[in-house]
Amino acid sequence: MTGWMPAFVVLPLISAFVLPILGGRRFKPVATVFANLVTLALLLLALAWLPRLLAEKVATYRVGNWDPRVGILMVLDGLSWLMLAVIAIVSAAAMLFGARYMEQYTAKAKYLSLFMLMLAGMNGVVLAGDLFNLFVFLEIASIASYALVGFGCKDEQLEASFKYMVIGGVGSSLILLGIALVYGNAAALNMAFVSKAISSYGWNNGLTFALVLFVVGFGIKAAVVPFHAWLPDAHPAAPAPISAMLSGLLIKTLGVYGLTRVIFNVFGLTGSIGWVLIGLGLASMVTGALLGIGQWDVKRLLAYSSISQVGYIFAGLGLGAVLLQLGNAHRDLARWAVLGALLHLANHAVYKALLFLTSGSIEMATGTRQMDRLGGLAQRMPLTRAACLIGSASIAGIFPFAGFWSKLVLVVAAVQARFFWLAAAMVAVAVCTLIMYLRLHRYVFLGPLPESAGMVRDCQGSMRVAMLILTVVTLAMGLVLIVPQVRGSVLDPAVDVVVGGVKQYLAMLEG
Amino acid sequence: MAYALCLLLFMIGLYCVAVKKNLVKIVIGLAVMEYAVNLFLIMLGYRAGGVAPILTRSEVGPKGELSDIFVSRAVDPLPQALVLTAIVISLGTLALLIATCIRIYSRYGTFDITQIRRLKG
Amino acid sequence: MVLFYILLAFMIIAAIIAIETRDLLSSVVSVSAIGFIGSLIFLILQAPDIAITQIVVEVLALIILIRATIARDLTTIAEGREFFGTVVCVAVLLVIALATVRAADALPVFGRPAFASIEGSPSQIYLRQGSRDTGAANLVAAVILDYRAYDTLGEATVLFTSIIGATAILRSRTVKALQEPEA
Amino acid sequence: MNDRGMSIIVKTITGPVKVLIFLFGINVILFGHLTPGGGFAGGVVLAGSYVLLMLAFGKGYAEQNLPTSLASRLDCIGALLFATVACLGAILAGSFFVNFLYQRYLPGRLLDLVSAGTIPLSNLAIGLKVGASLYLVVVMLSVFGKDTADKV
Repeated sequence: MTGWMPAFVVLPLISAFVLPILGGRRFKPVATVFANLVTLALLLLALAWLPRLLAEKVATYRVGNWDPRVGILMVLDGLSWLMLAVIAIVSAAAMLFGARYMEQYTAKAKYLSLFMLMLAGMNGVVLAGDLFNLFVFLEIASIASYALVGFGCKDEQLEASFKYMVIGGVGSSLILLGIALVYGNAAALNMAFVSKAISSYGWNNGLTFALVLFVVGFGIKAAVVPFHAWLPDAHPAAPAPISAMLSGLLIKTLGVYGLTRVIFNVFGLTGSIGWVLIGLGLASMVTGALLGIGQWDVKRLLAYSSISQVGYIFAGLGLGAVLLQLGNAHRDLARWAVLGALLHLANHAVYKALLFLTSGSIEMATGTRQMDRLGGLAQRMPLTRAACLIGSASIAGIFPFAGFWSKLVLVVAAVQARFFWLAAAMVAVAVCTLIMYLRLHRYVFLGPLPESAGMVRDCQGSMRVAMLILTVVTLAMGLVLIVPQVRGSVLDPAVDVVVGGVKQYLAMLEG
Repeated sequence: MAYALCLLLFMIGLYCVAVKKNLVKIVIGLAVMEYAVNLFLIMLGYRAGGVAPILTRSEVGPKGELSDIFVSRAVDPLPQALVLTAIVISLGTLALLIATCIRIYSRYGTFDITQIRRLKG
Repeated sequence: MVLFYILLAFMIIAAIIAIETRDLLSSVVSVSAIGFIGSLIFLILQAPDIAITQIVVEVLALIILIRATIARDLTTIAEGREFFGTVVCVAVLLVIALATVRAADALPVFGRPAFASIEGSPSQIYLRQGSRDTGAANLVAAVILDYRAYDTLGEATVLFTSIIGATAILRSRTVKALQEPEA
Repeated sequence: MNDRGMSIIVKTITGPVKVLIFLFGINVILFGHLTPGGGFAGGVVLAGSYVLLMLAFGKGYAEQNLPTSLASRLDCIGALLFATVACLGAILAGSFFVNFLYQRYLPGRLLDLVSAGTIPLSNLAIGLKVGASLYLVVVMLSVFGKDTADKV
């Protein structure tokens, strides 16, 4: 089974190379079906890996049969598996939705190829056991998303994509500078050997600066507050399935996962890194919610709410880091905080993608995204309305839905850890999010149907199926926390990896 | 001292990206930043009085064993492999940026951010 | 080694020229001047592979950049942001510069790299067993295409992505008529 | 010799010079594992030779010589070649990207042309890919906006 690990990266890569050749005029349906099959195959491969992961915690794969000291190592542990599963689900749904939504754009073969490359880049980042390898696949996913944001070639899409490229390019250069500094000190690139060299040769301010560079570089990729300037322009400009992938997966895989791997597993928890994360998270939570309330463009509202939800994840991880540093007494409380953050990461990926797909179907049906020109779509688009209702209910944290559980765990962890101000902030932001989405429903679905919306009908074919899949998954996400076996198999390995930190990562690679 | 100069180049690139108003100037700032990082990587691997890590007839004995002098004096091949990748990444990013610049120019007739209304910050 | 510092100083001067000149074409030319001086420096630092790649990539980057500026907005560019914004930026950059200089001091001295002192570091293994394991005389090629070939696959994909992306952005017919979605 | 492209002097010189540049590119690729240079540098030199042709004789002539559709196919084929070399390693020798030729079948002596197993093959694949794709970009950049009316 370990032999199949590179398939996560090679399968989308080879299909990305084949698709431009295949995508000629008469082959377009064949290309679309082929691309959908590839994403479904990845989903099945990810799910098939679960029993094997439960058997032994970690799977390592030596590329080229080289010793890890010399060659590159691919690592699949609990955290990577959780990310792989979330990526597979959301990309399968987005690809299905895009099969029909992208009919209005030309050059569909190039769209499919770029989509596959973004998928391969994200899978590569999640499986990377080597710092420079992580950077290369991060670069693939970023460049593919730069091109996809500007895919429509209209005015604001080009500007948004240019701005995203410049800020993303600066972020990538900072990460490469950080890797160079780490290599200068540790003379090794494999994550395990870097952490061993750091622990044995001691800490100098070169490594502190490298850590700062990583936090800034991955922070730019995760659109945390001081660096979020590109997200409110880039996500609305991208076509709907791509903004679903961007908001749902890209900022999490490149930003949050990269930072977690570097901080918890490579550098270890030193100094005030926990407080930095909490600060970033808090700032993003509040700014994202406050800016989001005033928006009239549906997708911009969703983009701002993405920033605030990522803030939750950062705050949860920061809380876990601070508690871990306090010593073993708070270890199980730290486990709860990290569990809340990871669950929120998975939840947010699924229902944010669902919300962006609904905004795509609204845009395709009515041709506009401005809420003041929409209204009363409830009768005409029942499925989209139902999907949007479930999505916004769970993002706002209403009881039976997924978002409630992860926010509950986070707030409980904050309260037990005596961080009352953090818990209060979380609740306040949850209320703002609720207001935001009530406003969305009020203007888009309720109220009089504007006369301009003549022949509006709900979306057809594969777009409908994609939304159904994501709605069912959003409803099922609640069970992940309640049902102990499911939680034990899905979430606990990921939490062990994050809480285990440097020692466990080292032991795993030696074993 | 040498590292400081190289990082000064990085700062100049960062300054250009942050302050300049012209699209092409921003692209140039980004290119300068990537040159600086590539140079920094190669400088990390340099060994005083080093030799290029390429074996020639003189360094290899009849049965293919290496002379110890070569191993003790050769420069580090690993950063060179990383920089080769980084150079081609910067070329790719440059091509994409220029493609977008040209497309924006054909739409607005200018490279200046102030006239292009939607760009903020 | 003195030549190295002279060329580095030229690079910095060329960078300042590239940023401060008003005329777009001359700033493009001075950026490619940085690239060419860079490849000379790589030669001095005993990295011939990178020098060749840098020169040739620089030629194409120059062609691409000139393609963007010829017969375009060559008039003088409206000056940068208002004075206050520039001062704040320079102040922030100075703080970052100080931090980088302090971090750079913590690195091993310029001439003695870390891999030489750390026993059993990957680079020492590449140098000692590289030709025996992979058969390549050029150890950099050995590292790129055998030890770390997975990176180079990623690398080829990065170039592939940017080419497909550039052709997707530059296509002339972009959006079909937004006809009503048929039944 | 239509009027597009540069003066007559440049056109007459470009003929032989292009062939020399092309040969230099092939040399850099093939000897990638012995002398400095390799797939990337050689590929860029190949692209440079065709770009020189396009600059000297104008886009129409270069289009007949190497049409962009063929260039994009070559790009994809080069990338697929490199991926198949990697997958062959997985099939024949167990793990992904193994240099199976050198370790199993064809060790060859150090320092002669056929000596490093799959490294020259990968160099060829990368050279083809980089050459075709960079030529494609430069042509797309110069074709855009000049003669295609901008209809969106």
